[in-house]
Amino acid sequence: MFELDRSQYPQKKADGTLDIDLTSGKYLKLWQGPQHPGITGNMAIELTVCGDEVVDATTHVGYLHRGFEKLMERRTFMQCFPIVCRICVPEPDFNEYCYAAAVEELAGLEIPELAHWIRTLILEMGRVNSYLMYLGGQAGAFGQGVIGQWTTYVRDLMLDRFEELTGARIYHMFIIPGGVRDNLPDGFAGRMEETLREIESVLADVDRVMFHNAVFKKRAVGVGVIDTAWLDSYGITGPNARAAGVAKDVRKDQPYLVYPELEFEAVTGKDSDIYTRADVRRRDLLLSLDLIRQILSRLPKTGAVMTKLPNVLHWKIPRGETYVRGECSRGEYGYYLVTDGSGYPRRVNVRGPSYTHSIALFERMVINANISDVAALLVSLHTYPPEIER
Amino acid sequence: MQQLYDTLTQRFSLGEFTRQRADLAFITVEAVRLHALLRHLRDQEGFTHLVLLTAVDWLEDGQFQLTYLINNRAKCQDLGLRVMIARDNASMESIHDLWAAAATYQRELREMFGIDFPGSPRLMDDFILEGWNAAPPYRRDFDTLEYSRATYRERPGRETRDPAAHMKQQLYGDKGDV
Amino acid sequence: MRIPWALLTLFIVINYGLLMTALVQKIGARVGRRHGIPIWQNYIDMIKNYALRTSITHGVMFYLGPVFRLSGGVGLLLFVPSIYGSEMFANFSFAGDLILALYFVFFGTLGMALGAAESGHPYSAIGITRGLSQMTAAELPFALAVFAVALQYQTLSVTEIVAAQQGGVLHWTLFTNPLAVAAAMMSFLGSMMRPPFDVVLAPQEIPIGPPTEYHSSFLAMMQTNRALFPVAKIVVYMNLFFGGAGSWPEFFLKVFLIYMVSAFVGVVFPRFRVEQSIRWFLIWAVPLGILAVVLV
Amino acid sequence: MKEELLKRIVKTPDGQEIEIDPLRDYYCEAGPTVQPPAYTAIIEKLFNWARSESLWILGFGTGCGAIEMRPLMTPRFDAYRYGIQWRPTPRQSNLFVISGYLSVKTLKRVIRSYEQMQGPKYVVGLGSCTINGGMYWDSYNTIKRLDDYLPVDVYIAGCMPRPEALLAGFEELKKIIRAGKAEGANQYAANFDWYKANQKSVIHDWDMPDYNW
Amino acid sequence: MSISDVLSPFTAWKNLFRDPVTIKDPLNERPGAARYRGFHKNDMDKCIGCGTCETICQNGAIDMLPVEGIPAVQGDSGLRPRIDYGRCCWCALCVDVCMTGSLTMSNEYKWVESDPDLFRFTPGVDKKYWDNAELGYQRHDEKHLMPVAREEMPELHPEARLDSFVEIVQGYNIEQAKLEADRCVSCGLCIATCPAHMAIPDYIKAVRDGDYERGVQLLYETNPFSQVCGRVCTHCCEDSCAARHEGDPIAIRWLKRHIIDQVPQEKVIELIGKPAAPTGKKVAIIGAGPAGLTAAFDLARLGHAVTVYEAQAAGGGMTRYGIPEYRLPYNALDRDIAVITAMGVEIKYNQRVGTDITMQQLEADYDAVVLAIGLHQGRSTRIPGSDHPQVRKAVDLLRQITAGETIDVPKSMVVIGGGNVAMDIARSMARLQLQHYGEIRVTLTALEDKAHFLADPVEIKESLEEQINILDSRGPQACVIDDNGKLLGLKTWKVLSIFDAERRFAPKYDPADEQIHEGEMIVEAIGQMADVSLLGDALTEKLEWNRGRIQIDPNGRTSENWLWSAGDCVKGPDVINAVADGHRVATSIHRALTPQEATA
Repeated sequence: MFELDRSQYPQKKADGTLDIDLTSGKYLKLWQGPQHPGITGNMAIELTVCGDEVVDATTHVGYLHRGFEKLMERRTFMQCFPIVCRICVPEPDFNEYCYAAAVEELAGLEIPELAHWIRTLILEMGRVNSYLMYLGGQAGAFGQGVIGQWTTYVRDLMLDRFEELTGARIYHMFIIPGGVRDNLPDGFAGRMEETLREIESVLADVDRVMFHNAVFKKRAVGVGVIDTAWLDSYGITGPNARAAGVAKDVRKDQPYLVYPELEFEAVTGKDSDIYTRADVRRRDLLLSLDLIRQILSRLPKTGAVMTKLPNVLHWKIPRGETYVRGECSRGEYGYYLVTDGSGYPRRVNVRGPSYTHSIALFERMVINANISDVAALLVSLHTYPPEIER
Repeated sequence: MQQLYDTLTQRFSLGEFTRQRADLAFITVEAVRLHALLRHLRDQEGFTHLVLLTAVDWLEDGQFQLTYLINNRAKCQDLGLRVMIARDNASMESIHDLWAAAATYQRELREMFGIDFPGSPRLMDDFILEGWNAAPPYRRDFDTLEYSRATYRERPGRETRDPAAHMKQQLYGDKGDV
Repeated sequence: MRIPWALLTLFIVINYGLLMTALVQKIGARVGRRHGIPIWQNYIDMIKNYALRTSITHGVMFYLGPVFRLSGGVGLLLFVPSIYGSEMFANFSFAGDLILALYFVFFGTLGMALGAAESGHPYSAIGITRGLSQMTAAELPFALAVFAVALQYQTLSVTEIVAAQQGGVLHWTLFTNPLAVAAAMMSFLGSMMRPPFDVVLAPQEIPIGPPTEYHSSFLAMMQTNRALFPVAKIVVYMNLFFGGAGSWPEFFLKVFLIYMVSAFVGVVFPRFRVEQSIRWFLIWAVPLGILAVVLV
Repeated sequence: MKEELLKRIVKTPDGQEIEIDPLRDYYCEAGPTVQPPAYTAIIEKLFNWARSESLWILGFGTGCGAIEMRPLMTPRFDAYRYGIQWRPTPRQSNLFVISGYLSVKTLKRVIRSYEQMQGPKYVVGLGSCTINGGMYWDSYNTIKRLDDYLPVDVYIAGCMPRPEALLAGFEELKKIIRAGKAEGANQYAANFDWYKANQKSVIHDWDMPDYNW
Repeated sequence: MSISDVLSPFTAWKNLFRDPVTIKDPLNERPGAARYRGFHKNDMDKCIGCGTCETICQNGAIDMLPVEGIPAVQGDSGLRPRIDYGRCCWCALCVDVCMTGSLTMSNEYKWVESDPDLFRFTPGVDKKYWDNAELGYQRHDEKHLMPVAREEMPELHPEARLDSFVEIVQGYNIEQAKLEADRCVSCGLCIATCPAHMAIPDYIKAVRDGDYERGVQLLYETNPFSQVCGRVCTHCCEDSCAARHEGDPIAIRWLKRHIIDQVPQEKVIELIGKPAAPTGKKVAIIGAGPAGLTAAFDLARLGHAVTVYEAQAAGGGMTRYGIPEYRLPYNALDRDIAVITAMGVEIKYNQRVGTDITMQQLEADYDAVVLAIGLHQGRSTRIPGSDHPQVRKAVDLLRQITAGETIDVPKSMVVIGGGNVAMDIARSMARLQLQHYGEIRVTLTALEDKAHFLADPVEIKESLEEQINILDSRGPQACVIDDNGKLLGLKTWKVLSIFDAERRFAPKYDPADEQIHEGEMIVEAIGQMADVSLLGDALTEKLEWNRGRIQIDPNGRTSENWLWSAGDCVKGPDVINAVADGHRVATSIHRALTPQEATA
């Protein structure tokens, strides 16, 4: 009698409004967010519920809109570099990488080999951070706070590594157009290894306490299924697609940086529910740890980390357009950059995976869900609002 | 990519072809042909993933460039379709029937550039902005600094000097005319 | 003379409750590998909340919600004996107090429902519906266990039930009627507002249930109750199933241990959805309770 | 203003016609009043001490700085031991941490949340953005000076400030509270018109009543 | 789902018995990482106030403000960056771009205030607790956000240039010039340093943009001698260039030359435009050197009728008769002069004032007279034997070479002096020696040690390349003359110090270290002076003098209100100073001739 009944799916009128009588007293309008612990970041969901069941959802974004794409149009190519990382707070490095790569491509810069390796290292470290944050959030959305305590702790350890490598905790501003800002500090690999071990031991605990947990399974298995038919229609990428059995992984599909030289397989699952998505991310996290080890053991010890730049104060890039993508922890992250020969970008468009996941897809999949599951569903898509609205 | 372009030109009349990388190319397309071409690319050529849809404001030319970037995962190819539309009363055919996610992009374009996509769901709802009553902010003729100065107060007390002028004044301020 | 002594009991229990809940929070924090709040934090929070300068009310019922809640806790405590064999701390225990206790366990939630509903906040309303339905399901096995115990000892007086358990650990209901205790302890988990049965207050899933609109002194009153009520409830459990307490140290120890049961489970599990927890009670706890009743 | 917030006549099932003014019906419109310390100095001191040692932060991550709040509340920094904790509802919180820039859309929600908090209440501004616009100084969608719209007790420099800096900020706030100088709520009440005028000058879509607790 | 799924979560409780990982005292125990980008520091001794940090800052967080106790001097604007932490985002681009490496970051990160206005501060001036923090973000030496090395200038090799007076410096091609111009950060420190205040960053920008016509216009706004200054300017601008601190200064001089080289002369004249309508006023200028011609150019453009009296057969003054052709080809000079004459300036060559025409006549015929006679008389060392006919003055020799007179080239010679003129004469004579005898035997002696030579380093370098034997710290004592009156060489002592404690010129020698440098000719190149005999006794008497020079007011006007004086003869030898002087007197004269405008 508690099974989900998808036949209740309410029809919509041609103009997109619900074909139900909201004043009938049967329905309740409910806002989750922007001030709400069950929301990642600062966004809002407007739910129409009938009993415990959601019949319609509208996501409201824009609370974090700063107009990056506009601001970049009045900043020189180098001046854009510090602001791009702010587009996605928990995993800022992809912005830096995609932007730098796009600029380098259009400006015709070749960056040194070592910089490629360090960039890959940074990106994988960022992925670890992002996934650790996610695991805590996913367990937290079900009320299991202790996982978040552990993962945030090891994430802090990773932030320490970030700090000693890049000089900052959150906004690293390290992948600069032309290379990276610095080489690894002395003894970095050793300290990283310690951190990786600590993360692994915590992940083993997480495995026992979260993934082998009867209640967690009860909540997560079979809930929030993404239909494989939706993948293309809603532009689903990354772990959300991989959990549905489609091995979409830019690192494999269109390898960039030094990924062609690293050994790994894309992690996939098949059930496409909350549990599988969490599990895919957990395994992807383990894969990232492995990749970090591979990188640290193989990266060149010395060499230039930056290519020679023209004077960045009046750096002009000839007219052109390009799109550079990478696989971030949430899916395909990309920068579409148009230049017009001036010292400023003509247009930058940031394609964050959350853009499609948390609006079109989420609104679709939350229908007929239980209100209690809404937060967990949103978290399971692993979306970061700032990259939606930029 | 060249091969794809050649096969496409047999069926559609296409504009300029730009090969950016081995796996990325841009093709200029007329607005009226876009929908059919996209459908063909999606259904026949394997470009099933809509990567992004965005606009570029070529203010000088009085045109918006709409870029539809689509991806063929099997072949690892990206294709950008450029559509130039007039800037005044800009309007374009909606593609939300091809990709549900496109509706979101179209909402953003409507809000940020003022481009209309008749028929696209919830197009007129506030998307990112709220209570916005100035020009669409992503248009090139909207000056964000000026708007910001006029709207949000700054903390007073800032001043700066130009090193060159300051030096001239300090070193030669009362001596000579030059 | 009973009244001053009862008030003393109340005073001891409230303070103990404040310290113990903080201690258990600290223990839970340890699992999360941190220190947690200072042990006196609850006092500060309460003073702070009483000291807020503004508060708003949504009407009389809103006001009365925490009052009801608190009187539920006070009533529960005062009508069952705290210390067995002590004239001073027997409170207002009387022959039929078991029934009254059952009533008081439910009373607070009902009061809360009325008060929170008055606030007009949809989250409160959702929390209330969840709370009442889960509470009902959780109370069922407890009621069954109580029946079983009452049948077993042929009395409805808590004092007599405690008396019947004296004379060694093995005389406790825990060992004489394990099925009833198992059913009751399941219910206990369900009523302690800890995972996996805390969807009522779940901050992530709907913040934060009934107390959404409560603040300042209303909230402080509820905090008082939050310190008092679990202890009072545990006193009932202790008396019914764990042989009662002969002295304050024994009382403190037993209450702490029984309270820890809920923490022990709560810290490591996520929470059930409300219908899942109801189903859990119906499938696991209720049959046990029925079995206990039947077997007695 | 949204349609559902406009005044309208509704016909009840029994045929009665009643006028509904959602803004008046849903919110209380009475403005805030200055609430001076009500007790003798020594009690007020005790209260201030309790207030300082029990900082309940509203769990509203308004901007990027929110990401450093999580380490703050977890094992590494464990702010709980300083009497700091998160509350999910503004009603129960008395500290509002504005974690960075505020877009106009968020500012509106922030004001609502702030007004729902019970006094005395405190505001901490995190990072450059709250001081003078930060790196979004030329953005069309973010405010520059937080103190134009809300009374701010403490600012913490950084972009974004580290958890340690946050803790230092909270320690500073505690000192201010203990000294009895954290009277932001009263400042807001005393200069209510000024704050409202500032708020309304940037929030074009003003569909709230003037005070909405 | 199995029983283990119920039990395994309880393993979490093992943490109960582990120590918490919490940092005990996070407020004091946690320094930022060694590279942490914390609060700013600024080394006041290194900072030059160029404002590049302000330019790069995308947040508008940095203001350049004057600081008490730090005056503006050449190469230091006296401004210091003031940072608004209500804007900063700690990206450290300002540190990366800092031209001197003075701006760094500490690893401190805690700053809490109640008053938001306190977050503006001037690092290095306002004392902060992190000023002495050792760790923190610092830019690596090799990591610059712009090229630091100067684009190499194509030059003739010593072998290729030594036997002729062909110009050594070839000039940049367009690509090289663009790359060099690209290095400029447009700070403008050079502008005030340049006596003529040329719009240097602007014309460098014109090079970057390839807009040479605009470049020419900018040049002519402040300097009609672009060809000359593009080659032989003393370029004090480059000495104050911000880029010189962590790399080579921008080749400002070469870029100027590049601009003027790119535009044909007719186009230049067209770009400058026509002079103003005639005013009917007449101005006479004595001396067609840079100062005189600059004044002439300015006055002509203002519509005055200008006549220039030049004693020599060609214009250019010292730039023609003092600078060898391999440094400044005559046709370049001719081009500059042609542009000036195209403005309507009349130059009367071979008209020596004092002999061909008197000052009194000029005073009577013209509304104003400018005395710009330069320094054409060489100074003498006055050592024993310096009156020997084979002891010559460098300026005289150079003038003779330019004029094409045949000179008796000695097989070996000694040059006294360490300045540019000494180098010029040494190198010119070396060329002649090579042409005549196939070998070079030139010795150059100077009082200063090599590090303090007055000549440009590049001159010294090239002289050495050209086989000039340079001896430093040698004080000339006597010209050695044999009994037949034949000059044998120069006797020098080692110099111990040049100045006394009060910085007065009082050389001390070590007589023990005596050398005799062989030479059939000795050339004195230790300075020049003006030949003021043309003034006539009456005028000389009337004028006010200041230590051997005519006393002038800041605008170049002498005590006689019809007479102005400009250029080397009042300011000492320097082309760009002469140009600046020319502008100054022109403005002053114009004001004097049109009084109603002056009051307006």
